[in-house]
Amino acid sequence: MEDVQEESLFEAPPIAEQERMVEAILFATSEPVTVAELNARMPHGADAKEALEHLRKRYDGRGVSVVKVGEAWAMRTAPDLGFLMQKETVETRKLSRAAIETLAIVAYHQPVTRAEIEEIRGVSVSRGTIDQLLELEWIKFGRRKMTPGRPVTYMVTQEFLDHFGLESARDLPGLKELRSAGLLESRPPPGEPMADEDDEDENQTEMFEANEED
Amino acid sequence: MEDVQEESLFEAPPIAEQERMVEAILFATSEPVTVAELNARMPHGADAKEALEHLRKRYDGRGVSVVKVGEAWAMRTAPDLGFLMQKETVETRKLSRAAIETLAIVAYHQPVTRAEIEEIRGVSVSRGTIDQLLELEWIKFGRRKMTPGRPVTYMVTQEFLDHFGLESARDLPGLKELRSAGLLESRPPPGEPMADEDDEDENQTEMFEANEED
Amino acid sequence: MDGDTQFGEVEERLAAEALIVDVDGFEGPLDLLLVLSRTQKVDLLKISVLALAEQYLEFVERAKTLRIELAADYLVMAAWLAFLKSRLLLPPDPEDEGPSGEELAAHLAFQLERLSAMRDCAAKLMARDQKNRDFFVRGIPEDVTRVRKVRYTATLLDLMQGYARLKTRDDFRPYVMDRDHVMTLEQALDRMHGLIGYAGEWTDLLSYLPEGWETDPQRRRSATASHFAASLELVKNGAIQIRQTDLFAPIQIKAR
Repeated sequence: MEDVQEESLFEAPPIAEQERMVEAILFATSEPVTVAELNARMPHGADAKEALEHLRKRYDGRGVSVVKVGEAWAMRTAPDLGFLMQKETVETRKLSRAAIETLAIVAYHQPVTRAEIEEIRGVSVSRGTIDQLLELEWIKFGRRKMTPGRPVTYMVTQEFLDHFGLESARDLPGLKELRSAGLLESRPPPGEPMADEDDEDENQTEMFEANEED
Repeated sequence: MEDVQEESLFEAPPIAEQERMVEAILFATSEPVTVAELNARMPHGADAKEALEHLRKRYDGRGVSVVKVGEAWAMRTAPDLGFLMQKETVETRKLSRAAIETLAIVAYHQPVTRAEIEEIRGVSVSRGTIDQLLELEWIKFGRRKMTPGRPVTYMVTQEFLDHFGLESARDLPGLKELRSAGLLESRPPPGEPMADEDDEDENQTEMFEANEED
Repeated sequence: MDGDTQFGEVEERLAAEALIVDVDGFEGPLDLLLVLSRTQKVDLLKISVLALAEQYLEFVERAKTLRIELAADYLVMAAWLAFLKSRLLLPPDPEDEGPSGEELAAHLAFQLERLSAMRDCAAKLMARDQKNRDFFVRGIPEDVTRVRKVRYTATLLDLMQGYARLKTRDDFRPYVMDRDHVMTLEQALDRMHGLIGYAGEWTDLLSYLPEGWETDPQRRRSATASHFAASLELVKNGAIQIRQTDLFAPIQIKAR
């Protein structure tokens, strides 16, 4: 392996060969692989990003496709062929309505605190609901909020994106409409100014803008 | 799902579509799939065998190939790309003092038993230390000693010589040289004869002569 | 026309009763308000919060007459909506501080709209193609062997220093000298193996000590200890029996 790397220090393999390599790596694993990891595994000088573009086109319309999952890439069967598959995998536990709604709120409002989730749903969120989503690896802890008590926030994970076939959180259905309708703002009840209002807006903007830069 | 099958009772999907189906099934199934199984899972009237042939040709020379495993079919990454399936993380660690001392004793006294190593080090040698050196392929088992219990002996390997840049174990500096190189700084307490120095050299000779017989 | 209205009222009442019976099915007052608001059959943006407040209060009243115990948060909401209703109906008091009834109503409408939107989103999310249901991952993943290469940094110098360290220690504490006064377990065992056949009777263990080891105290100690350990080993192997009749009495052995 080292030899290969040494050799190719001077010359990267042709792009067609790089495409084969990316194909093999993505094929071999069930988990999404980041471009950085691809580059690390491929010979020196290879450009996984470019090779990926070629590969993606090649698989366009095939039974298997190359999909982007957050910052990573994976191969997945085409959704229209799902009927051919034996559902060998254990069905995931049926999620409660509370869990599904909580998940949606985290996805659309991330990073979001538990108090904010409760504010939106109008009821308290049970520990079990959050735990279940954490266990499914659909949500994760984000950074703490800079408000009194420094509460933890929740965000969706790469596994969430992978599960729902999303390239990024930006691609959530209806996100734009919700934003323009002001429904993603954290609006404090009148007369109770929220200490973190500015911070909140900042966080939201930051997240989606940061995403948009990708 | 059923609808699709019902529909296709009358007309099989075009071969290109069948190829997609075979592709998706081979990709996602956890075991190689036989032609009979493929046909059973595909819409009525499909010809998995023909679709497989098309698919096989399509993947010819790609990073992934369609291979026959016994009577069944599967997809595998191309054998020449196997080197990509490794992720190497190099960690540099200093060999422990116990390991270095044990290694030194083996190098200077080979073939040497564990009991002898312990005698020289003055402390017991843990199984782990020996295992580590064996794993590093710096030491190997020599022939058993002709003493009661017929204990195994240890010797250094070619790998060891390569690593330390030695032609042979005989190139290891002797005790006198170590002393003149300032590596043995302590002088024996006056009046105590250094009984073991000559003895040492003798051992060395003996050891290497024995070695040469191998 | 009249009949229609009446029929509408009946329908509404039935619906309200159904709501009450189903009160456990609601996820709190906001959820209930959202369901009630749907009966207005208008866009949530144009909802009449006043009408909604009235509907809710009516609901709570009916629950009371039916002697249904409502959870505290339903009652808190009822109190708040009663307050909101009075604010909306009475002309604003210029002395009064705090938000106006319209502001409070707007916020409630916003909350309802937001909750409703999130529910739609949740439904849309769950309707998406899902992994291992609609699309699938690689069924035979190939292991990416994580080659953790530990590169050890031992050098020849380390090696020689290590050896030198050992040898230096020898210079200070020559083993050869020590060894003159030490009898190992193996040595004692070897000796006893040869002698044990002669011990048909109970014999003092100390009589087995080799010649020249009984007098020098250091040697005697070492030999006694190693012979004792060796005899235990032989007992374990079933070769001999061992006994000591009293504290500090001679230890005796006998072949089996």
